[in-house]
Amino acid sequence: MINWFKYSSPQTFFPLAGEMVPWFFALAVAFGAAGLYIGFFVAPTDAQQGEAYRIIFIHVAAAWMSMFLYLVMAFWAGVGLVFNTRLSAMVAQALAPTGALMTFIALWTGALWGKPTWGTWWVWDARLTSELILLFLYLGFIALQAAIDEPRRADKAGAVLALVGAVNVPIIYFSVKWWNTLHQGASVSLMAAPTMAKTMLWGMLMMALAFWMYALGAVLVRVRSILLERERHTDWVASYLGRLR
Amino acid sequence: MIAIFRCVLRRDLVLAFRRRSDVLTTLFFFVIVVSLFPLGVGPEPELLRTMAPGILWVAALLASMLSLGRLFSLDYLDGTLEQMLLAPEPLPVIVLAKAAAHWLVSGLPLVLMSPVLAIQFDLTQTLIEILVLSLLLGTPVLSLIGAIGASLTLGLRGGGVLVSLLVLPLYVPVLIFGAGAVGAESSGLGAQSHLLLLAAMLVFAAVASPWAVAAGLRISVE
Amino acid sequence: MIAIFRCVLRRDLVLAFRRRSDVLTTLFFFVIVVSLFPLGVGPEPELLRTMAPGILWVAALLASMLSLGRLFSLDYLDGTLEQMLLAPEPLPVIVLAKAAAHWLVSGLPLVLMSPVLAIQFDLTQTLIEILVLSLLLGTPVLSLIGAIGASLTLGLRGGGVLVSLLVLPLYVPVLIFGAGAVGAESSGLGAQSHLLLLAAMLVFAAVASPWAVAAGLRISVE
Amino acid sequence: MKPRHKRFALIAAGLGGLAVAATLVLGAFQKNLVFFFTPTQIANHEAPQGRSFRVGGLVEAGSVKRQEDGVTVQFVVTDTARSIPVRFKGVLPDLFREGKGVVTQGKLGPDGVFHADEVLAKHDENYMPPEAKHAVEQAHNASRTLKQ
Amino acid sequence: MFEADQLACVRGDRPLFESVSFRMEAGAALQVAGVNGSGKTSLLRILCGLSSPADGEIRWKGTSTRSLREEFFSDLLYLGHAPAVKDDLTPVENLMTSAALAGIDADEADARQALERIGLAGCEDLPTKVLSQGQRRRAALARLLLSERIPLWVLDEPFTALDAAAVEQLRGTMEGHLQRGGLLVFTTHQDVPIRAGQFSRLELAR
Amino acid sequence: MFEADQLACVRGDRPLFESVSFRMEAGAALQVAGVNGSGKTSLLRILCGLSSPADGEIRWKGTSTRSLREEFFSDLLYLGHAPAVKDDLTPVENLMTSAALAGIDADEADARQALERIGLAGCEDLPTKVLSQGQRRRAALARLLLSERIPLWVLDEPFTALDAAAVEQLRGTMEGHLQRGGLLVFTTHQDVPIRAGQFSRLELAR
Ligand code: HEM
Ligand SMILES: Nc1ncnc2c1ncn2[C@@H]1O[C@H](COP(=O)(O)OP(=O)(O)OP(=O)(O)O)[C@@H](O)[C@H]1O
Ligand SMILES: Nc1ncnc2c1ncn2[C@@H]1O[C@H](COP(=O)(O)OP(=O)(O)OP(=O)(O)O)[C@@H](O)[C@H]1O
Ligand SMILES: [Mg+2]
Ligand SMILES: [Mg+2]
Repeated sequence: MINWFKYSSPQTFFPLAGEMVPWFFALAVAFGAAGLYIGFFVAPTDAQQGEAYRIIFIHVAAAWMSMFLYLVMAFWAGVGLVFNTRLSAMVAQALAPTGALMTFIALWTGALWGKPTWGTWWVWDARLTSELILLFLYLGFIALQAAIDEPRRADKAGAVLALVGAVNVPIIYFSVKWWNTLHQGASVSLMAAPTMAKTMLWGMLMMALAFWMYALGAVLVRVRSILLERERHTDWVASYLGRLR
Repeated sequence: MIAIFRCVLRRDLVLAFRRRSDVLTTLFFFVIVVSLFPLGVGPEPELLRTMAPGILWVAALLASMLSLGRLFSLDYLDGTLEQMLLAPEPLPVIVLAKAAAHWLVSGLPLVLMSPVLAIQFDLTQTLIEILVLSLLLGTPVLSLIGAIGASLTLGLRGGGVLVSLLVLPLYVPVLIFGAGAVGAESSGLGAQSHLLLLAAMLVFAAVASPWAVAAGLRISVE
Repeated sequence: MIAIFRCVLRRDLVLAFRRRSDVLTTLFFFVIVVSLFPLGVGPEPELLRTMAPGILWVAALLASMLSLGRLFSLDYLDGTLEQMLLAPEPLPVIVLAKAAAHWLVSGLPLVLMSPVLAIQFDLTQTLIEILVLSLLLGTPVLSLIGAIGASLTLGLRGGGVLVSLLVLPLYVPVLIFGAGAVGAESSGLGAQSHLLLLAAMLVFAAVASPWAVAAGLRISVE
Repeated sequence: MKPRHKRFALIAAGLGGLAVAATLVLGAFQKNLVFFFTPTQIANHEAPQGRSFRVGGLVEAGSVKRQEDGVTVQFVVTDTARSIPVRFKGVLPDLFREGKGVVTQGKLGPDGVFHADEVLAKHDENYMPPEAKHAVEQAHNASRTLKQ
Repeated sequence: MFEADQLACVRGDRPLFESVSFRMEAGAALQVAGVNGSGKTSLLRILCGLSSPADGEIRWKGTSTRSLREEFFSDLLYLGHAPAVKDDLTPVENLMTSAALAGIDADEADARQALERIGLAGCEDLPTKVLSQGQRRRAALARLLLSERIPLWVLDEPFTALDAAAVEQLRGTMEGHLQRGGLLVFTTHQDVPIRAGQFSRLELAR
Repeated sequence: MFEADQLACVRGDRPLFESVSFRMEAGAALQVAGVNGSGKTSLLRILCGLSSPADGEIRWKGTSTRSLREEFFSDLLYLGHAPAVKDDLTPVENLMTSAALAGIDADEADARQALERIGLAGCEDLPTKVLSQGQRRRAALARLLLSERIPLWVLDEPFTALDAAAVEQLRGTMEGHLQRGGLLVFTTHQDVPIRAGQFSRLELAR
C-alpha cells in the first residue's frame, strides 16, 4: 500500500483508481448482498434479543469502519505531513466524509438498537460518548480543511488535528474494558474465540467486507475529484478533460 | 531554553497586566455565566446543587475557550509570531511559556474564584475542595489543548468559532472527569481516581501538546 | 437610504457566504454547548427536561455573543468602517443593515436548529413551538443589543471578553422572558405575556439601538 | 547546549512525561470508575447516600412481582454474592428478563429498597441461537456479565 | 472653498500643532509635510471629521463641516493608512462596495475598467488577501478613478508600497483631478512633484 | 556562505518565479527588485524558512537550512512587512523582548541607547500604539542597532513610512553592517543607493 501511494504520481494513480472504482463498488454490492442474506435469512434468532439483534449486521460493521477509517486517515495525513507527499494528504481528505458517515451510521443504528434492548436511545457511558467525540473530530477535520483556502496549509493543519485526535480511537475501543459501561463488551476479538454463533459471525464479517469495499470505492472517487481540482492547471488534467469532451 | 521560557512568560504576563481588564473580564464572564443558569433554569435549590459542578465546569471551559483567541492571534497579526518561529530556541518551549501565561491569566483566576461561587450553590466544604482541586488540575489541560486549536485556526476568518469546534471534543473528557470528580465524591465513592486521571491528562498534555502547537504554528504562518 | 441598506446587507451576506464555515461553526458551537451540559450535569432525564429551555437559551445567547466579535472589528481593522462613517447616508441605517445581516447569519440558523435539539431533551410538541417562537423573537434583540457592546469595545484589546461583560446584563431580561416563556407554558400559565414582552423588546431595540451603535462607532473610531 | 542537544533534552523530557502519565492512568484504574454499582458495593456502603445512582446486576430468577396497579414492579438485583430489592413504576424494556443483566437508576430508600426511576436492560456479548444457549451454564454467564 | 481656521491638536498630553490655518480654492493642492510623528495623519483625520480638533474650525463652502455632516461627506473622499479593502472579497467586489458607500454610481464594468487601468488586470477575481502589499494598495486606490466628480480628496501617504510605475500613474491621476478643478490634500515622505494646479506645502514643525 | 539553489515559488495556482539561484559571500548585499506582486516578499520568507519553496534548496555555510533549523535562525535577522511591535508595550520593552527572542544579550541601557540613536528620544516610555506610523517603524528598526553580531539580515521594505532623515540613517546602518562583513538581503521600491560592500540586484520578472 505504501509504495503504491507514495511512489505513484498523480498521473498514473488517476486512471488506475478510475479502473478500480467499479470493481470495489461491485464487490461491495456482492458482499453486502451475501451479508444481508446471511444476516436476515440464514442466521438464527438470538436467544436473548430475538430479532432486534439483527441490527448488529450494520451496526458493528459501521462502528469498526468508523474507527478504522480514522486511523487510516490519521496515518495518511501523518505521511503527508512528514514526507510532503501530495497524494497521501488527498487520501486523508477524501477519507474524512466516509469516516464521518460510518460514525454517524454507528451512532444512529446503535441508538435505534438501544431502544428495544436497553430501553433507552442514549446514555452517557464511555463507549457512546467517545464515539460521539469521534464524530465531532471528523466534523472538525472537515470544517478545518474547508476553512482554509490554501490546499497545502489545509492538508497540514488537518494532519495535525487528525494525529491529535487519534488518541480517541483506543479509548473508544477499550472503553468497555476500562469502565463498566451499559454497552456490551467485545464479542469478537483477536485474543479470544468469538462468543457468537458461527453463522452470525459470518454475516457480520461479510457486512464488514462490504463496508470496506464501499469505503475504498467512495474514497477513490473522491480522491479522483480532489486530484482533478487541485491539478486543474497541469497538462495531464487538461488532456484528460479534453478527451472527455 | 529556560531563559527564553521566562522571557516569553514574563512578556505575556506584562501584556496581560497592561490590559488588566482582559483578565477581569474573563473572570466576570465566568461569574456571569454561572449566575445566568439559575435565571434560565429556575430557583429550585436541590436541582441547583446537583447541577453546580457541571455548571461551574462548563462555565470555566467556555471562559477558557473564549480567551483562546488572544493566545496567538495578536502575535500573529503584528509579526511577533514570525520572530518566535525564527528564534534560535526550540519552538515548543516558547509555546509552553505562552500556554503557561494563558493559564495564569485566564485559568488560575477562575480556580481561585470558584469556591465563592460554589458556596452560592450550597455545596459542602469537602465538595468545594474537590471542585477546586479538579479545576486546578483541569484548567491547565484546557489551556494546553486549546493552544492546539488556536494554532491551527490562526488567521482564519471566523477562527474564534472554528476553534471551539476543534477544541470542544477534546475538552469533553476533561469536563467529564472534572465534573465527575465532584459527583463521585458527593456520592461517597471518593474522587481519587478521577483526580488521578486528570493529573495524567495534565502531564500528557504538557508533554505532547507543545509539539503539536509548534507544528500548527509553522503551518499557519507559512 | 434603502439602496444603502440593501448594499450593506448584501455585502455582509456575501462575505458570510464566502466564509460558509463561519455560519456552520456558530451553529456547531450551539449544538455542542447544548450537548455538553448533559455531560457535565449527569444523565437524569427528569432533570434534563427541566433544564432544557434554560440550556438552549443560554447556548443561543452565548453563540450569538461570540459572533459579535465579527460584527464591526474586521471593518474597523481594514478601514471600511471609516468609510462608512464618512458615507453620505445616515449611519443608523448602515448599522441596522449590519445587525440584520448578523442575525440572518448567526441567529436564524440557531432558531431553525433548536427544535431538533429540543427533541433530544424530550420536550413536547407545544413546548418546542413556544421555544422556537421565543427564540425567533429574542435572537434579533440579542443581535441589536450586542451591536451596541461591539461598537463600544471596538479596537480594545480583549474586546471579545469585554463585550460579554457589557452585553450580558442587557441580555438577561431577554433570557429570563425567553426561557420563562417555555416554563410558563409548561406550568399551564400560558406563554402569551412573555412573548408579547419579547416582541416589545424587539421593536424597542430595533428603533433605539442603531442610534446608540452609531454614536458608539463614532466614539470608537476617533 | 547546541540546538541539537536541546532537542534531545526535550524529547527525553517528553518520554519521561509520558511514563508519568501512564503511571497515573494505571493508578486511576486501580480505583473504580463506574457507570453503575454492584449490590456488593452497596452492601459495603460504597454507594452514594441520598443521591441518585445506578445499580447493575442480574435480575434474580423468580423475584419479579407485579403489584395490583399493574405498573409497579418489584424485583431483586443480585451479583450472586449480595442482592438488593428494587421497586420500579413504569414500562420495562423488552429485554428485561429474569436471570439477565439490568442497570437501574434511582435512589436507595431508608427501608433498604432501591426506588428506580429508570430501568435499562444490559445484555452480554454472547450471541447464539436458543438451542445452543441451554448448553451454556447460567452461572458462567452471570459472572461474565458482571465482570465487564 | 475649503478652509481650516486656527486648528490645534493635542494627543495624550502632547500638543502636536496649533493655529494651523489655510484656505484652498478649486484646483489647489496642499501637501502636509513633516517628520515622523509631527501630526500629519492626525491633521488629515481632523479635516475629514473623523476626530475633532482641540481647537479651531473647518469650513466647506463657507459652512462649518460639523453642521454639514452628510452633505460634506458626499463631497469628500478619504484614503487613510488602512486601505479599506476586505480580504475575502475580490478587488471588483471591494471596489463596488466602497463606491456604493461613497454614494458613487458605478456598475461592474466601470469597476473592472478602473482595476484594469490601475494595473490589476488578471487579479480582479482573486480574493484580495492573496495579493501582495502593493497590489492591495492599488486595489484601494482604484476608487480614485471612479471618484472624478467628488471635489475634495484627502490622501494619507498614497504612494507607500507602490512600485515606480504605479507612483507615476497615481501622480497623473492626482494632477488630472486638480486640472478638473478638484481639491487635494495629501501627505508623503517620498519626493513626488505635483505640477498641475496650485500647489502649496504646509510644514508641521516638531 | 549563503546560497539559493534553483528556488521556485507557486502561490495559489500561479507560479511566481522559478530557478532563482544566487550565492553571497561576507560583505555582500542583494536587492530583490520587481514590480508589485512579483514575489519579493514571498522570496524573502522562503529564504528565512518561514515558508517552503515549491522547489530548490537554501544553504547556509554549505548546509541546507532545513536541517540546520535553530542553528541557522541564530545567524538570521528578519524584518517583514509587519513590524513585530506590540501596541501595549513601550518601545523599550518591545526592543528588549525582540532582542531576547533573537538570542541577543541586551540590557535596558543598551535598548534605550539604540532607541535614542534611531530618533525616538522622548517616546521610549509611551505605549507604542500612540506613536505615528513612522515612529512605530523606527521602534521596529531599532533592533538592527543591537544585531551587529548577527551575520545575515533580511529586510522587507525597511524604508516604508520613514521620513528622509530616517531613511538616510538606516542606509548608514545597512552600509555599516556590510562593512563589518555582514550579509544583507532587502527589497525596496524607493531609490536608496547602497554604496558599501558588494552590491547586486536580483530582478524578479512578472
Ligand atoms: C448509540 C449507541 C451505540 C454506540 C455509539 C455504539 C458504538 C459501538 C462501537 C464504537 C463499536 C465497535 C467497538 C469494537 O469493535 O469493540 C460497537 C460494537 C458493538 N456494539 Fe455498539 N454502540 C451502540 C449501541 C449498541 C447497542 C444498543 C448494542 C446492542 C444491544 C450494541 C452492540 C454492539 C456489538 C455486538 C458490537 C460488536 C462488539 C465486538 O465484537 O467488537 N451497540 N458499538
Ligand atoms: N497619548 C499620547 N501621548 C503622547 N503622545 C501621543 C499620544 N497619542 C499620540 N501621540 C503622538 O502624536 C503623534 C501622532 O502623529 P501622527 O500619526 O499624526 O504623525 P504623522 O505625521 O502621520 O507621522 P508619520 O509620518 O510617521 O505617519 C506622534 O508623535 C505620537 O507620539
Ligand atoms: N492563492 C493565490 N492565487 C493566485 N495568486 C496568488 C495567490 N497567493 C498569492 N498570489 C500572488 O502572489 C503574489 C505575492 O507576491 P508578493 O507578496 O511576494 O509580492 P511582492 O513582490 O512582495 O509585492 P509588493 O511589492 O507589492 O510587496 C501576488 O502577485 C499575488 O497575486
Ligand atoms: Mg501618518
Ligand atoms: Mg512585498
